[in-house]
Parts: sequence; C-alpha cells; structure tokens
Amino acid sequence: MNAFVADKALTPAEADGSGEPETLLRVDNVSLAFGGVKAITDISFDIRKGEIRAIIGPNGAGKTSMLNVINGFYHPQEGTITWRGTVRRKMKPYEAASQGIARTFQNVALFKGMTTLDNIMSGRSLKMHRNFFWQVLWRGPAEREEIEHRKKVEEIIDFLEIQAIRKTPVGRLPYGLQKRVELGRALAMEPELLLLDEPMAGMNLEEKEDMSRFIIDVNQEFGTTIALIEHDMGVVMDLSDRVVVLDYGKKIADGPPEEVQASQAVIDAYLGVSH
Amino acid sequence: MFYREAGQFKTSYKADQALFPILQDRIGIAAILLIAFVVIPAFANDFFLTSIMIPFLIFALAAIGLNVLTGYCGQLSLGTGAFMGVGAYAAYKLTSIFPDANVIVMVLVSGVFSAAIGAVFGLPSLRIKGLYLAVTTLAAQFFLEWCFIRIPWLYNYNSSGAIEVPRREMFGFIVTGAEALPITRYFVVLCITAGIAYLMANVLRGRIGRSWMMIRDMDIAAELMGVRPLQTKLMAFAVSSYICGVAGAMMVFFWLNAAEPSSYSIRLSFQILFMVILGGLGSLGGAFMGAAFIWILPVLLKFVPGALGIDIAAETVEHATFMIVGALIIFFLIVEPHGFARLWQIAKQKLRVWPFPY
Amino acid sequence: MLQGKKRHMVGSASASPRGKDTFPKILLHNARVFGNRTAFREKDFGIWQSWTWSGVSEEIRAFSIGLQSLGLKAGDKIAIVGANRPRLYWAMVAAQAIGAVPVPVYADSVAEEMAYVLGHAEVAFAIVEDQEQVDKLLSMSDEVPSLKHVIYDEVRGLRDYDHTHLHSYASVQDKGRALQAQSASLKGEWEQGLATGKGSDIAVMLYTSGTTGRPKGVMLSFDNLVISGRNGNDFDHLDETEEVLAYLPMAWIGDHVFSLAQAFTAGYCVNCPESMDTIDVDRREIAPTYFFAPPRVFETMLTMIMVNMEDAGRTKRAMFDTFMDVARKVGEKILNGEKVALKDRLLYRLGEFFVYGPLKNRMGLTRMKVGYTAGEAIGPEIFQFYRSLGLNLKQLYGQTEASVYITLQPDGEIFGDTVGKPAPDVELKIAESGEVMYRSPGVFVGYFKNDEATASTKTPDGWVHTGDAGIIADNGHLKIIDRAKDVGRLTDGALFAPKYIENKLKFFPNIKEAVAFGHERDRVGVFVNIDLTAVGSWAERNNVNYASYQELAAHPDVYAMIESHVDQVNRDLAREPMMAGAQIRRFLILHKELDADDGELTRTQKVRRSFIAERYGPLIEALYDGSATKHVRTEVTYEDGRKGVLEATVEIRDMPLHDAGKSFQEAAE
Amino acid sequence: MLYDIFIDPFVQMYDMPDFFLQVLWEGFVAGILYALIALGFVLIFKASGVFNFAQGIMVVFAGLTLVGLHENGVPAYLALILTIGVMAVLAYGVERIVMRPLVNQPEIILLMATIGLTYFLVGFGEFVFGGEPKQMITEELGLPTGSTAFEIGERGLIILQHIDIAAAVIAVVMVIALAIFFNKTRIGRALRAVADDHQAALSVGISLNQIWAIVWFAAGLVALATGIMWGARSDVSFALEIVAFKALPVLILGGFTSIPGAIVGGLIIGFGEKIGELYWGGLVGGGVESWLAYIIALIFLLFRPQGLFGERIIERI
Repeated sequence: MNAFVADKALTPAEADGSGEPETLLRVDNVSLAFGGVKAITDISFDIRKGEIRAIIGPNGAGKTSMLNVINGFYHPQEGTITWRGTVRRKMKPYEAASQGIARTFQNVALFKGMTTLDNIMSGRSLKMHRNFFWQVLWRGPAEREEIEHRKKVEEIIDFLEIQAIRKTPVGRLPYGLQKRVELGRALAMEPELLLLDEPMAGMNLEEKEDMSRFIIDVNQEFGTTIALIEHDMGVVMDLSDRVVVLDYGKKIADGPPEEVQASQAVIDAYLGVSH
Repeated sequence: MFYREAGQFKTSYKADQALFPILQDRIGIAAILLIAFVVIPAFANDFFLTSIMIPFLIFALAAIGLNVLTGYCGQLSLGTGAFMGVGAYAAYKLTSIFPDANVIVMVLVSGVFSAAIGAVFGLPSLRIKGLYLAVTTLAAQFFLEWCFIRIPWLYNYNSSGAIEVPRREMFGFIVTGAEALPITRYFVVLCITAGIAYLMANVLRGRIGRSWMMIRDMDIAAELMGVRPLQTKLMAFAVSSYICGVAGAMMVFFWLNAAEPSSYSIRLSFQILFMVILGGLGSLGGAFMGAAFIWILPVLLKFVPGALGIDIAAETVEHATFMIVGALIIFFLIVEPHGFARLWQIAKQKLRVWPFPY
Repeated sequence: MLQGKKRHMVGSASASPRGKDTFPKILLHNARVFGNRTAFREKDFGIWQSWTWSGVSEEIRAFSIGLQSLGLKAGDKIAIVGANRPRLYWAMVAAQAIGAVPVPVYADSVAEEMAYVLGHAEVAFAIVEDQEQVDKLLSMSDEVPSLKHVIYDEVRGLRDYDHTHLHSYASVQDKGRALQAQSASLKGEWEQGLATGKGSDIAVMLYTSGTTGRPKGVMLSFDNLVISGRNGNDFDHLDETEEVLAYLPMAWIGDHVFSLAQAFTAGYCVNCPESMDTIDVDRREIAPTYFFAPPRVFETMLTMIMVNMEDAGRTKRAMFDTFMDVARKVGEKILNGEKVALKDRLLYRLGEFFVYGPLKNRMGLTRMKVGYTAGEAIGPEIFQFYRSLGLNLKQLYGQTEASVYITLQPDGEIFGDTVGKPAPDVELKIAESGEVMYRSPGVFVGYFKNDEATASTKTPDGWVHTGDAGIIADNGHLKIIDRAKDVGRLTDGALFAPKYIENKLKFFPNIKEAVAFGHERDRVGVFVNIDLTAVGSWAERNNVNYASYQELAAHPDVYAMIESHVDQVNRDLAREPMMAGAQIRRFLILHKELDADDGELTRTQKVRRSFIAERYGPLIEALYDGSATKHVRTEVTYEDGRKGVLEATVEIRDMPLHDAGKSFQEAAE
Repeated sequence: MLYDIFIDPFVQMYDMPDFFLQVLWEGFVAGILYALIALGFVLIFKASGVFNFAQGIMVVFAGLTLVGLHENGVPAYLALILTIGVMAVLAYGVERIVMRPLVNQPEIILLMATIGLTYFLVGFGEFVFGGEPKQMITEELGLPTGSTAFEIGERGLIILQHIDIAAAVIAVVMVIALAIFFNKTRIGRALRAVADDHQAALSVGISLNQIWAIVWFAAGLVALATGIMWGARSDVSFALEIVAFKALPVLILGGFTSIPGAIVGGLIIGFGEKIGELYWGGLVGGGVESWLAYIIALIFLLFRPQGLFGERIIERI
C-alpha cells in the first residue's frame, strides 16, 4: 500500500531531464533612467524555463521598473534583453503579449467596468481572430469562437475557485479576490512567462497562503515560468527556485533562496544600513 | 417581483451568452418590438410619427453611434454633429450621382464616407487623451461645417446652399421627398435603427467590444495584453462615425427633407452627447432612453402651456425649454451620473431580489 | 443468518416487475424508455452539463467494465467518498452491475472515523472526489489493508502522484471504452452479467452515524430500495418529469433513496450543485419539483428571510407583514383545499403576487410539487410558514434500517405534531415499552458483521425496533415523543422526555440546540445553545457589541431573551397533562457552539447526549447544586484540526414553574 | 498654385507693411480676448479640476446682463455693480448647486454639468433679456471710443480703435491683478495649494467650497470684463458663443493650468487665424477663421500633447 505515497513533486525544469535547463529570458547590463533619475543600473540576470524566479528588494529598488523593461513597457538606455535566444529589438508594449509574456500589476489594473468573466475573457483577445463582419453577424463563426474560448476561461475560473463571482462586476470584489481575478486574466493568455508584480501586496495571511498555492499550482499544472516581485521575504523564500535582490537599482545578490538569505548585502539592505 | 428566475437554467454557453438570458427580458423586448412595429403604426397620427417617433429613432441611432466611441471606447467626441453631416451630404451626393440606385442602400453606403473621415480625425487619439481629445474633435466639427458651406459641389451649387431630398420610390411606395408618407418613413427609420442596434449589440458582446472596453477601463493594461491601441481606437471611431453618418443621412432623408450646414452644428453634437450621458455611458438601452428624454421632453414642454390654456410667445417657450433642459441635465447628473441605464439596472435588481433589499 | 433474511425477503421481491429489480437493470430499462430524457445534471464550468439516460448508461457501462479490468469482483466493497457528483452516483451503479457493493461514506468525517468504516467494510476500491480525499485515504492506508485501488474524479494536484494504485475516473472509463472497442461482444457480456443480479442481493451498505457507539453498516438489498422507491413515487405521484437537487451527504439514506432509488425507479432528473457555497443559487436555477431537506435547512432559510426583511425598507416590511398575516390565516386552509372566504382568497392571490411568489422564487421552490422534512422534528411555526406560502411541505418519519419510509403525511392530512400515517406496505405497532415498531419490504437485511446488533434490532418475524417512543393518535397518525431509551422519569416519578422539551426550545429561532437533563433527578435542567445568525443579527439591530460567540452567549440581554423563551416552553408544558410535571427549573447558555468536530453532534447534526453529559460534567453539577455561576475549561478542535482550550464562567438561571390549572386559565384568556 | 501658397502672401506682407501691421494688431486684440476667456477656464480648472465649458457663455451672459439692466433704466455704473453682484450670486449658486454634489465625479460628468450650465445660462439670459442682439454701452461706462490713425512710410496707414487699446490695457491690468492675488493674498496662496493637492489646501484651513466659490467669482469677473470688451467690438448676443469656443484651442496650446500659457496661447491663435484668414484664407474661399485655430491646436498637440507649459507626463504602472 505504501506504494501509494506520492513522490515529491518535480518542477518541470527538472522533469524534462535535459540536464542544464534552457534559459527563457536573459537580461544583460541593463540600465534605465527617467530624465536624470537612474531607476536601474547595469543589471544582468536570467530566467530559466519552468522556474519560479523572484525579484526582491526594498521599496524603490527598481523592481517594477525591471518588470516594465522585461515586458517592453520601458526601453532601457543601455543593455540587451534576450528572449528565447534572440536579442530583442525595440518593441511596442503590445508585442510582449504576442511573444507569450503576461503580467499582473502592483495595484490591481482590472477592467473595472466588466465582470470577472469578461475580465478573464479579455485575456483571450490575442487568441481570437474573427473579424468585424463575423462579429456583427455573431451567429456562426464568431459565436463558436466565443464559446470555445469561454470553455478555456471557465477552466481557469474553476482552477482559481472563483465560480461564485463569475458574473460579478470586479469593482465590487474585495481586494484579495480582485488580485485572483487579475491572475486569472493573465493565465487566460496562456503565457510562457508570467510576471507577477507583488501578487500578495495588502493581503492577509490566509489570502497570501491561497495565492502562494495558486502560484505553485500554475507553475506545476501548466509548467508556466514565473517571475515575481515581492518584498515580503518570507513568502518569496518558500515559493521561488531562485532569487534576484535589487537595492537602489543595483543587483546585490542572485541565487537560491537560502544562499541569498545568508548574504550580508541583502541583510544590510533589508535592515536599511546606510549606503 | 416580476423577475421570477427560479427554474431558468442554462445547459449551454450559447444560451448563457444570449443577448437576453433572462426570460422576462425576452418577453419585455418582444413587447416593445410589438408596440414599435404594430401598435404605433396602427394608432399613431402623423404628428406623433413625424415630430416624435421618427426624430427620436434617428437620434437614438446617433446616440448609439456616439456611445460606441465615448461610452464603450472611452474617447470623448464633440464632433458628432459634423460626422452626421458628412453622412447627410454623402447620401445627398450619392443619390444625385446615381439617381436610380435604391435610396436606402445609398443611405447605408453614405455611412462609409463618414466612417472614413471619422477615422482620419481619430488619428490624434493615439497621442491625445481625455479633454484634449475632445477639443481636437471640435476641429472636425468646425472644419467640416465650414466645408459644408464653402464647397458648393456638396450641395450641387444650388442657390439656397441647402440640400433638398429628391423624391424616391421603392416597391411603389414613396420613401423620400416631401410626398413620402410619415408611416413609410417611420418604418424605414425603425428598421434601420433596430437593425443597426442589434448588430452593434453583437459586436459589443464579442472580442471587439471587449477590446474597446479594455482601452476605456485601463488602456495600459489593455496594451500589455496585446490590444493594439491605434487600430482599436480607429475602429471605434470608424464604426461610431458610420452609425452617426447613417443617422445624419436619415435625418435629412426621412425627417427634414432639406438641411443646411447649421442643421449639423455643434449644438447637435452636444444634443447627442447629452443623450449618451443621460442615457448612460456604455449602454445601448440607455441611448434610447437618453434620446427619448432629450428629444421628447422639449416637444412636450412646447405644448404644456397651450394645454394649460396659457399663451406665451413661441420664443419665450423656446428659451424656457433651454433653461429647463439645462437644469434637468444638471439635476440628473447629480442624482445618477451613470444615467437612466443605471437607474433601470438598479430597479431591475430590486425586482429580481424582491422582496429582499439585496 | 443472512440466509434466513434472504428467504424472508423473497416474498416481497416478487412485488417488483421482472427485469427491473436491480438498479443496473432499471438503468438499461430507462435507457430504453427515457433514452433522450435528461437523467443527470451538474453545474460545472458555469453551465449545467447534462446527461441523458442513454448517455448515463454508456458512461456507467464504460466505468463498470473499467473497474472489472482493474479486478473488481462480485461481493467486493467499494467506498464512495465525496460531495454529490453524477460520476460518484454512476460509480455506485457501475459497481452494482458487477455485483460489488458500494459503501458511501461521509466525506467530511474525521480521519479515524472514516478509517474505521473503511476498515470495517473491508473496501477493496475507493472512488473519491479530489486530491483532498486521496490524501485522506493515503494517510489511512495502513488501517485499511484491503484497499487495492483509489480512483479520483478531479485531476488537479494529483499529476505527480505515483499512479500504480491510483487512477483517474476518466482513465478507468477510457480503459472500459477501449476494451469495448476491442471486443464487440463485451457489451453483451456485461449486460448478461448484470442480468444475473437478483433483487435480494445487497445493493448498498450505509453506515449509520449511531448516536452511541461505533457506526453500524446497514445492508440494504435492491428489493428494499427499489420497492420503497416505487412506493414513495406512487405515494406522491412522482414521475420522470421531476427535478431534484442532490446536495445532502451521499452516505445518508435520505439522499440515497431520493437521488438514486427514486430517481432510477421514476426516471427523473438529479441535479448536482456547482459547489457547497453556490447551493442557494443552484437551487434557484433548477427550482426542484421534489425537494427534501432536514429541518435545519428550512430553519436557516427562514432565518435568512427574516434577517433580509429586517433590512428591507419600511413599506416593504409592512407589506411583507400584512401579507404574511393573511397567509398565516388562510394559507394552509387553501393548500388543504378547505373553504375560505372570497375576500381572503383574493387577498391571498394578491399576496401570492407581491410576497409569496417572490419568496418562493428566491428560495428556488417555485416549482416544488411536494417537499419533505425529516430526521428531526421541525418547529410548527417554521413548518406552517412554508405551508402557508402554498408550499406542499410534509413530514415523514424514517430510518436507514427501513430504507427511509416508515410514516408519511398524506396530502391534506398535515398536523404539526405528528409524522403521518404508515407508508405503503408498512405495518406499524407500539410495543408495551411504548417503543414504535414496524415491518415493511424496506426492512434492512442486517448489520454487516454484527449479528447480535441485528438480532437486537430486528425480530425473527421481521419487526424492527425504531428506538423511538411514540403514540398512534386516534386519527391513525404517529406522534413521536422521544428516543425510547432517553424517555426517563424524574425522582418524583413525573415523565421526562428530553427531546420533547429540547424541540420545544429549538422551535425558537434564537435557540440552535438544547440539551435537557432530568432522568432520575429531582428536577429538569437545560443547556441552551444560541443561534449565532439569529441572535447575531438581533444584536446588530439593538447594537449589542460582542467580540465572540462566547461573549454574546454570556450577554445579560441574551440571557433575558432566552429566559423568556424558556418560560414560554414551561407554559406550554404546563398545558399538557403528561408533561406538566417536567418543566424546566434551571437553564444555562453554553459558552461554545456544539460541534461535530468535537464529537458533540453527529454528522447529521444530532446531539450526542451521553457524550455531552460527561464532557460538561461540572456544568451539570452546577445545574443541580444550585450555584449561580460556574467556571469551566473546555478543549475544542478547530477546522484545521488544531486543539485549543476555551475558558468561561457560565451563569445559571432559575425558572418559575407554572401549575397546570393556572396556565389553562391563561390559555383561556 | 504653389506660388499662391508659399510666395505670394509674403510678397504682399512686404509690399504693404502697414496692412500687415494692421493685421498683426487685429490678431493681437483678438488674441487678448481669447486669452481672457481662456484665463477664466484656467482659474477654475486649476482650483477644481473642472473643465468649465460655460466660461464662454458666462462672457456673453455677463455682457447681456449689464446691457439688459441698463436698458431697463439702471444707470451704467450701478448696472456694472449689479452685474458684478449677479456674477457673485452665479458663482455661489454654481458652487452650491452644481460643484458640491458632483465632487469626485469623473471629469466627463463635470464637463457635462458645465455644458448643462451653458444651456441654462443661454435660456435664462434670453428668457430675461430677450434673444435679439444688443449694443454694448461703451460710452456710458466711460470707455474710449473712436480711433486714431498712424501714418507709416509715405502712404501707409494703421487705424487703432481706442476700445481695442483699452482692451489690451485692461487685459494686462487684470493679469497683473490676478498674479498679485495669487502670490500675495492668503486665499490666492490657498488656491495655488489646491491646484497642487487638495489635502494641502485643507490643511491651510480654507474649505474647498469657499475656494471654489471664489474662483468661480473670479472667473465671473474676468468674463464680465471680456464681455464688455467684446461687446464693444461687435454687439452682444449668444452668437458670441461660437467665438467663445475659440478659447479651447488656446487652452490646448497653453495647457489647462497655466496662466501665462493662456496668454501666449491666446496671442498665437489670434495672430495665427488673422494672418491665416487674410493671406491664405482667400485660396480656399475664406472663412477659415472658424476652424484654423483648432487645426493649429491639433497639429501642435501631436507634437506636444501636454501643451506649451504643461510638464511631460511619464506613464507609470
């Protein structure tokens, strides 16, 4: 009977066996400045396929800016970004989506006027192709397409256990649920790389636990690579495979959680030792 | 109370995504259509048709058009009047260039021209947002108005500078021109408005409608989710202008018989905007309610004094009407900034949970 | 012994038409006659996924053959663990088709409880809902050595588990389908196989969460269930057009009969809710035509209504009150088809439009043809409330051992204090001890591996001891007083029926539970458990602030309120000659909510008197040693299984007695 | 054709400098008046974030009230004072009835409200004083009339309307007055605080409601002055409404919150459209004044979406 007892779950990275896991995205010596203000200075790190990568650091460390660089919302003055082996040219923000990068936002950026269902459906936009004339007719192709994507979305709703709020306008939802819906919206894009900007900000302990569970499940069920920002050390440490630590726009540590935790620089940064 | 939804369950997404998933709503709509297509034609007199129903439907259509742009895509426009004008003049030219072509087809085609022009004036929306954009749409308004005056070709060089609608027949009925019967015009207008409203409902519940609302609610998020801002906004401008264009064309062809540039002045733009705002941004039903309010109220006001046996100079009534409408607009913005549509929603919700408060 | 039982059963077996005496056979029959009628629905992925009878029979066949290929044999026991889902119902029939015996167990029961049942039943297979249940079973794999395979429905989270003995429901079905594809004859063989099943075979084993001691496995034959099912359908004229909502524990006889036995025999549609927290919505969407619920469900619904109406606007409330008065006056009369003044009739019509209809709509009972409540006595007010709305709600008296039906209230013969007349084919008698006994085709075969229990419950000639004390009124209706063994006497010899008193107390919405003591004592003392929803909203309205249940329970105002209730009960008792002697002398409000996790209640929310008696020993002393307050420490278990200690000082109140004569005058006034 | 567009106009400017100067002057005066209307917008937008569409109408309304009162036998100066009173009442009323209930509503709703106000004022004005155009009571108010001609070169001649000069002067005075009001007075400083952030203002200890009432009154005064000037050049009627819209492109050039911006913008538009009209308008049949301003603004916007003096918006998420 003990044959039953389950093995420890493998991260897809390990699962695919191929010794050195492939690098999904690499950031080389990237610097970013607004006017005179330097937000990011000469940062390099990589994100491997199938891992959960955390970017942490005190407030104003340039975490969000880093994310915005990764999904092409900001354009670094220096440095290169390599996405799946090819150096990325300057691109429009909306191109990131078609490359398979989805994200959530620090302060929830849901579409307030729409229901939970529509918000998550909106994540399918890129995958829907029926043109205006089919849409006008609705009956036939457009409707069929809508339904086929609705199915996908319902799976996500089921996955995130938000059936009860399916048809509620997101504006009325409590903060914790809004964050969950936003995650759902990002998942609907079936991204290769999922960027989470402080997924647990402003949540109570229970909500945090739920959210961590969902993040891990996403990573394991769908094998989605995840890069997340968080300044709650605790959460990050038991969630992520590797951690980058930023402080004042500079990288001060990079490696597996326990290593990073031990690093003096990090401790200083968090204890706020003057620079 | 009237909404007894127990026992209404959906076994397919098709049914769940229907325009009116609730049985009672379907009944209601059926009733309204019945009234519009049967009852009114049967009992209404010419006055009611020509000075209430026809303009009401035309404005409702225009309001739908503007709603697409402002209510659903969040792009404020003050150029509606001009876009309607483009439709009107286009239709006029088309009918005079192709005298034998079916006039209704011409009216529908004329919208294409205003769509094109609307798209052009929509280009700035990529860089310009909110009130700034609103002001730039004034450029469209005044520039186009100017064109209507200064380009004689548009009104076939006739001395009056106005466009007169030629007489056209269809299946033996006179549909345009002075002799056309109100009832005929009414049916044409009703069919076109209802038809376009239905088609828009389809667009709005699908991918395209969603992408517009995404832009409206949170343009940055929308863009990062792969929605191309320019394309999406331009499409909204085009679609909106098309509908407004058709409405404008109908205005002259099936209601006024003749029109001059001033018919499509900024006043008209505001009128339509009011219909949209009071009706409720982002609601097709609201467009109709708004149109009804803004159009029918003044008409009623005109007749109130007469009814009360008081005789006041016409223009005094005119002024009074202006005052009252202005005041009412402010009043309604204060009580319910989201318009009649929201009021209806609230009422409906109350009826659904009746007798409970929530 | 079993042989004997079988022989005894043969007589009634003939009652069921040829070829339709087991559920697998009935399934094939339904697939033929009701082919395209909807048999099951489940709210899943936002819509009601539906299966027709022919579809269901295909699903079941595939799964059944899959099970066979996994080595399930006739006579094997197969556990069913999880919330109501079509696939779990199918699994039972799929097992029966092979001759295996399904054993549904309470999904929410604590690990050791479940471990005992599974071990005792020697289950070979387990069909479970999801990861949670799988983990539970894995954790107890050592206590249940007989368990060979676990099959789960929800894939989520189980991907990385070792699958040598673990299978997904779908994979088993696919296997079944694959096998059928390979050999065309397989389908036929399977059908022949199930044709060998006999009505006298054991259909299912249900473990009764006994109020005392270990749960006992009640073995029910197909005949038991099929015949009772048919009788139930005939009694209320139920046919294939009915819609029911399956939301009560599958391990409970009620659900088994309503959602399986009757559904199959009548061919009606069973609907499974999307999740536990969407039940209300789902009920509204489906609007069942045949609805069953234990009293507490109706109580909570009523409380919900009242709370909502408290928050409603003045006019609405006024309207509600006036029309509810009308309903109270004539509602039941109209429902019972008695004569009512035209004016009242019209008023009632009006009320139907403005209040009753909408209320029924909100509760999702608009289409309800007939509804039953059982398991415990329901408060007359509550019962009348629903009936006065025009809902044909009735009481029944039943047991697992009887395949539910013992007595039923026939239409038009509804009395709040009785549980109705004997159900079809049921013989009823009252033993000298005052205990109710019955004999019927539904009578169970026996307790699994527990012959002496069987013998003590069931006489050789088939009469079963209900364990309830009752009387048959002149109108032929049965009236239950209490558990036979609980009925006791005070030291002064007065008859003491705790349940009777407790129910009277529980009829007040503010009182959730009550436990009365007094057997072989000089007077009656009572523990009261307040209802958090009701009292809570009361507190909100009278801005009484409280941080915890404990604090609210100890609040003087609350005490005052409960005191008035207790006093009212005493008046009622005083009015009844038999009971007048056992009025409540002292009561206290418990500082914690009685909870199944602490073993104070059974899984079906019945109080475990003896357990409570020992757990709260000190408080009972306090009831009788006359002290005004008592300090107690109580160990509690939280949802997540952690244990903690609750400390409180509980106040005890004395109550005045009413003497019979006086209260009669009051009654007269 | 190309010649007509790119060469000929400049040749003309060179050939007839006096005419050119005249045009410039016309443009200057027009610009001043645009600037004044825009000023009203800016005042209110700075303090309450409300885009006051009714500003243009307030100009007409003020003028109309003044004239109307005088027509009904009220002596000019008294009429002036009364009008100021009316503007005060209007300001208070608007703050009380419109702004207060609508606080925190999306900008488009506020915009709508001011358009509603426009309708109301138009209706009210005409209802009380009748719809037909009126003559501004220039002399009665002791404003200079007539004109002076300057000789330039041998046969050159420029005519300056005294009223225009007065307009320019008053405009300048008013701007200076406002500048002082904003920088020196307590309320003024509070106003600036409000513009930056409302909390700050509250901490200064002045209620937003007061401040709004005040700015609306200030805007009313500006409107009155503009109304007089404008009325003096053409006559007073709601036809001016259209002209009032011109303030919008001015705002776009200047930015919604910048007073200097309003002035510079006003002048640009003023010059732009006069020159455009007189030197290029002919090519397309004239009347370009009605839209040229907007097109200028539009083109300008495409290059500086935040206006002349507004600072650059960095989009954050």
